[in-house]
Amino acid sequence: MSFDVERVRRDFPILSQKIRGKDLVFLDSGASAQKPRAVIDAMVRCMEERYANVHRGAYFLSEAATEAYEAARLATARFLNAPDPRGIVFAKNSTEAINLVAHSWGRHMLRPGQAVLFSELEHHANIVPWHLLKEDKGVELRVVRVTDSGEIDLEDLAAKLEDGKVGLVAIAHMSNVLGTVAPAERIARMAHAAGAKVLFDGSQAAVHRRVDLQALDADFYVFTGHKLYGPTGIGVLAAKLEHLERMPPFLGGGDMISSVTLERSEWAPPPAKFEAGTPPIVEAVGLHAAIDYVTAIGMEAIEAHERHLVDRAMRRLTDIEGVTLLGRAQDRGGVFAMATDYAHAHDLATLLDRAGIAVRAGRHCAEPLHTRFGVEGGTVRASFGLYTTEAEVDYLAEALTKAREFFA
Amino acid sequence: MSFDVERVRRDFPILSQKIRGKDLVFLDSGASAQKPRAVIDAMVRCMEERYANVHRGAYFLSEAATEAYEAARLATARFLNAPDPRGIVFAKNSTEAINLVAHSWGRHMLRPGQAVLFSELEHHANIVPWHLLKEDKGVELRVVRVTDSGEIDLEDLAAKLEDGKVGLVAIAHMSNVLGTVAPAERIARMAHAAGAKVLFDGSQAAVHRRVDLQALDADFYVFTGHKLYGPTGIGVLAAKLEHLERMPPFLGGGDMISSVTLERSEWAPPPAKFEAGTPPIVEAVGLHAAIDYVTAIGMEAIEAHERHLVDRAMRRLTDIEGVTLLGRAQDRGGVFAMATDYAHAHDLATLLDRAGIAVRAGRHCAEPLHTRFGVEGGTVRASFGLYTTEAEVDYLAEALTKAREFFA
Amino acid sequence: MFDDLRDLYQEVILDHGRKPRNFRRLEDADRSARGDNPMCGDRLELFLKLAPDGRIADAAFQGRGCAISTASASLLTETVKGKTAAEAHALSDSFRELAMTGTCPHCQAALEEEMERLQPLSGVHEFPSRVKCATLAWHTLNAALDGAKEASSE
Amino acid sequence: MFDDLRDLYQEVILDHGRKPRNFRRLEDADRSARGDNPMCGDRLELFLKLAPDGRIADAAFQGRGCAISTASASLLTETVKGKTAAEAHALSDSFRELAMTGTCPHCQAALEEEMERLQPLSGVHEFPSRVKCATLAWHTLNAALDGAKEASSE
Ligand SMILES: Cc1ncc(COP(=O)(O)O)c(C=O)c1O
Ligand SMILES: Cc1ncc(COP(=O)(O)O)c(C=O)c1O
Repeated sequence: MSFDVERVRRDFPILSQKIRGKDLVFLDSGASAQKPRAVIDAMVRCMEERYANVHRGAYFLSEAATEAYEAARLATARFLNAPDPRGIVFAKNSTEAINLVAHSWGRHMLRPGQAVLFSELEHHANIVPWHLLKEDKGVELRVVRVTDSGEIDLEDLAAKLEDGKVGLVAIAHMSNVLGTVAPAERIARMAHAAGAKVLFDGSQAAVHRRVDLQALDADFYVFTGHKLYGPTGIGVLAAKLEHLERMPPFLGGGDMISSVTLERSEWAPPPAKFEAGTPPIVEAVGLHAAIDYVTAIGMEAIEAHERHLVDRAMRRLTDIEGVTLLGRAQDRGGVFAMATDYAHAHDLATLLDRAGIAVRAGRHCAEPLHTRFGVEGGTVRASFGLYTTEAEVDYLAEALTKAREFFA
Repeated sequence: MSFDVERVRRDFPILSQKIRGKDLVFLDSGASAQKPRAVIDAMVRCMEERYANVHRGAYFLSEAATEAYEAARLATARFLNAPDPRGIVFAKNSTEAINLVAHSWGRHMLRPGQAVLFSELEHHANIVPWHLLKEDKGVELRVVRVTDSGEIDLEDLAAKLEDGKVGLVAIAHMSNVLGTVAPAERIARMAHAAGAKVLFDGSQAAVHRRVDLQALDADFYVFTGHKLYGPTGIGVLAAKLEHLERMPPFLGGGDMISSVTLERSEWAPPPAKFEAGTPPIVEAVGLHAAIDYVTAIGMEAIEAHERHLVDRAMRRLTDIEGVTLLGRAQDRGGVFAMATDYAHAHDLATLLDRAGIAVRAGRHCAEPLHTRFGVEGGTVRASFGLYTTEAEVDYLAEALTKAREFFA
Repeated sequence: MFDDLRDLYQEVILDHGRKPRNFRRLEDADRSARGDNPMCGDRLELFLKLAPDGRIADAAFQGRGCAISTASASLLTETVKGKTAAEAHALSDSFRELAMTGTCPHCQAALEEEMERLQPLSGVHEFPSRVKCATLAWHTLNAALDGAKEASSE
Repeated sequence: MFDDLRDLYQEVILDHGRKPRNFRRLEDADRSARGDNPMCGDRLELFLKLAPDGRIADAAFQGRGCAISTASASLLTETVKGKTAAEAHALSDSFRELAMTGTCPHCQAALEEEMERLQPLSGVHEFPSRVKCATLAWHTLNAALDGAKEASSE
């Protein structure tokens, strides 16, 4: 199927909005993506025709809602080529999914003296939970270096795995700042060979590439609905069932127990054990629609389209005077963080906004990475989605050029 | 304003559905309520016109989304008459909100030797987190008895508070099984006089009554969006700011820190400290619309309408042969759990479903309460919403009578 | 009001639901397992007595549940008697297909008679939330045959 | 492309942003406070030297931030000199109203001249996410005057 970006854009109602009289050029999909009509409609239909709380309801609407909720789990498992749908846990976002692993697996399965290893390019969601774990349990934290080109330093990784003390390697499958795509299969093999489990933060990667959990052999993989053109309020933890079975629950409440007395509780099998309380029902339906949407277009077609955009951006954004790109990884996706010598990131973002361009300014929840690259003040980040066009990339380049004149 | 239930019903698209050819009689609002058009529309508009990730975005859509998200916080604070909007934390549901308190406040503010007290009528969401806390930290758990009429036994409460060792009293403001409304102000005074903090699980109460946190003087109050005619995926923890300020964070990630280095994190002030990761943006907008919706109708009008229904149900459901109502509290809302001598709850629910009646069968995430009342096998529960009619109550009574013949 | 429910609650189901057969402990059971459906609170314990040749000599159960799960357990104890473990497994698989789809086209001819007796439970396939009630006893049977102690029809 | 932004980025802002006045440590400061806007990473430290009569004898700042926050801090150090603590607080309140609403109808006549100087920053009120950039220094001023050590414009 050939990819027609103009047709795709018509699926997204918000893209036809004018912003302050200008066409919207939405280059902040890395923070959160826009929603196609199919997702919005699926959520509306759920609420207008098939809504009730799931599980335990022996009546039509509840059965229909339960079926829809569980169908979303199956679709998610297929989307990731997960070995078993019971390994798919719905959380509220990537952040909760990683915290779940830190709390439940980290607190109970890591032995004293073991370490958690992450990299310099991680999002705070894959740093702060480990800080909290360290405070609580005293595990060691090791940080893998990132090379000047923005890649995970595999030699450093090997060195830091060598003593066999690392219990978990937690790495972003794709950086939300540099765009770097990590060599995940290789990292998983290295981790496993050193006796460690591996968690990939796929919040960015799952949006842009086909993910194959069986090929990756990942112990834990997380992503978040709202970046995949789906709703807010839902994230995914995909885990090997054997881990989930051994892990104690994280949140306690309804639907995650098999029996409760006043004195004690017994846990339900996974995934229920990790889904306390009323789950994101409408959001699961929306996520399912989002998965169907990108699958119908084809992850390969999306990747190819974005590769074109990345190539063009690399050409157009690298020769603008006063603009410095962070990172130049070989394998990268459509995320570009830029520092300029003429304006603070915040001022530049405001300026671009006036031209209709939505970009993010700051440190993008990756403060250590900005420190690493000596840009504590932050960067302006443009990030692409499947609806991004070459014309938008060109327009951004033009605006960056003119911005220099403005501030001069 | 006079309350016109037929007009209200037209606001809920799903209520005009036929279920297996019968009019839908939805009596499971206690599990999750249906959504009015205003809520659905607000969510759609957010996704079609004003969507982006919140915070840090220096561009139009992100500013608009941030404003909408924070407006939802203000609306929630007003709805509860909370003393300070910074005490409003958005979680994913009530369950997460209570777990947040157990983890963050419970683990760090309770001193060794202190106890957590809850009652026999609690939902699992207000039991299991305390079991987990006990396992982790060894606090004592005390359980207040429920009288035969289904009320919190205040004498027992007084006795169990007497030694001053209780650090937290955690009680359902309204029972999801018996309908009992707890004398919350009185309980709060008793708790405070004994040196304890108080948490109310308002998951049911906030839907049916005006809640006034300042009058209650509650330390913590939780409710959940989907029962208040709002979306799934959002819940509320309303806490006194002084507690939130002292509590360590629960989930770690983006947006809840003020600075992160590779070695450590510093926390942002509340409520941000407790809202790690991308929050339920669209859901907050939907919750805001739900709050506006019930506020426009008027919580007093809703309460009065439901009081009529409760009175009628008490007359109609109490004289059906073979049907026993659980609980007869003086102050009660529209939740009726029934055991019958002629059918298992599950069979009865299936039967009622065929008549278009949606009720829940089981133990409604309140297993200890069912044990307390000797109905381990479960009950059938009918629960009302603002769209419930007297005719529906009558139809339920008729169906329960005919069901007896069916199984005879 | 409920006429079309006679498909699901056929007289034989109501009868077995009210007066379950073989509803007792087998004190000298060779195999037993507990089945649990946490979602609706149904629980049962299944007991098997094996003959020297390995066939099921006796089967019984105890527990609490709805009419469907009770009738299903009751019919199970009747139909598995005299079966080898392999036959019982095959019957269990066939029954679960029947409960989920309403038919069992690929079922072994050898089990035709037993499937005939279980036929009244086929109506459950139209009620997704009730399928687990019907299959709980059969999951428990598998667990007992395999030497496991617990089954869950979640 | 950006012409309508000249309202926000007036020449005086760009100028103070590029060449902030009083951009230094006051080693002998009587009061100082740190301001932090975690949402955008802006940080500054404000120093005040008080005269024997309690008036602000000197003001200076250091830190990093965008043009708006830098210009605002720079203009602050110029306008608070010679003010009593009460006057400085009043100026701070007035400025924050100006930044949030674009005008300050109730502002004290006595501060007219200072408000005039700060007027170029009023354009920020159209940019909700940037208001905090403009007010950070003023929050920090209040903190310094009140003897607190930190301020946050979150
Ligand atoms: C009294 C009570 N508490 C807590 C809950 C849990 O709410 P949620 O499932 O939205 O977390 C419920 C509803 O299920 C409830 O009725
Ligand atoms: C790499 C990465 N990890 C984690 C997250 C956190 O996702 P969420 O905010 O949905 O929890 C993000 C996005 O913010 C991200 O880009």
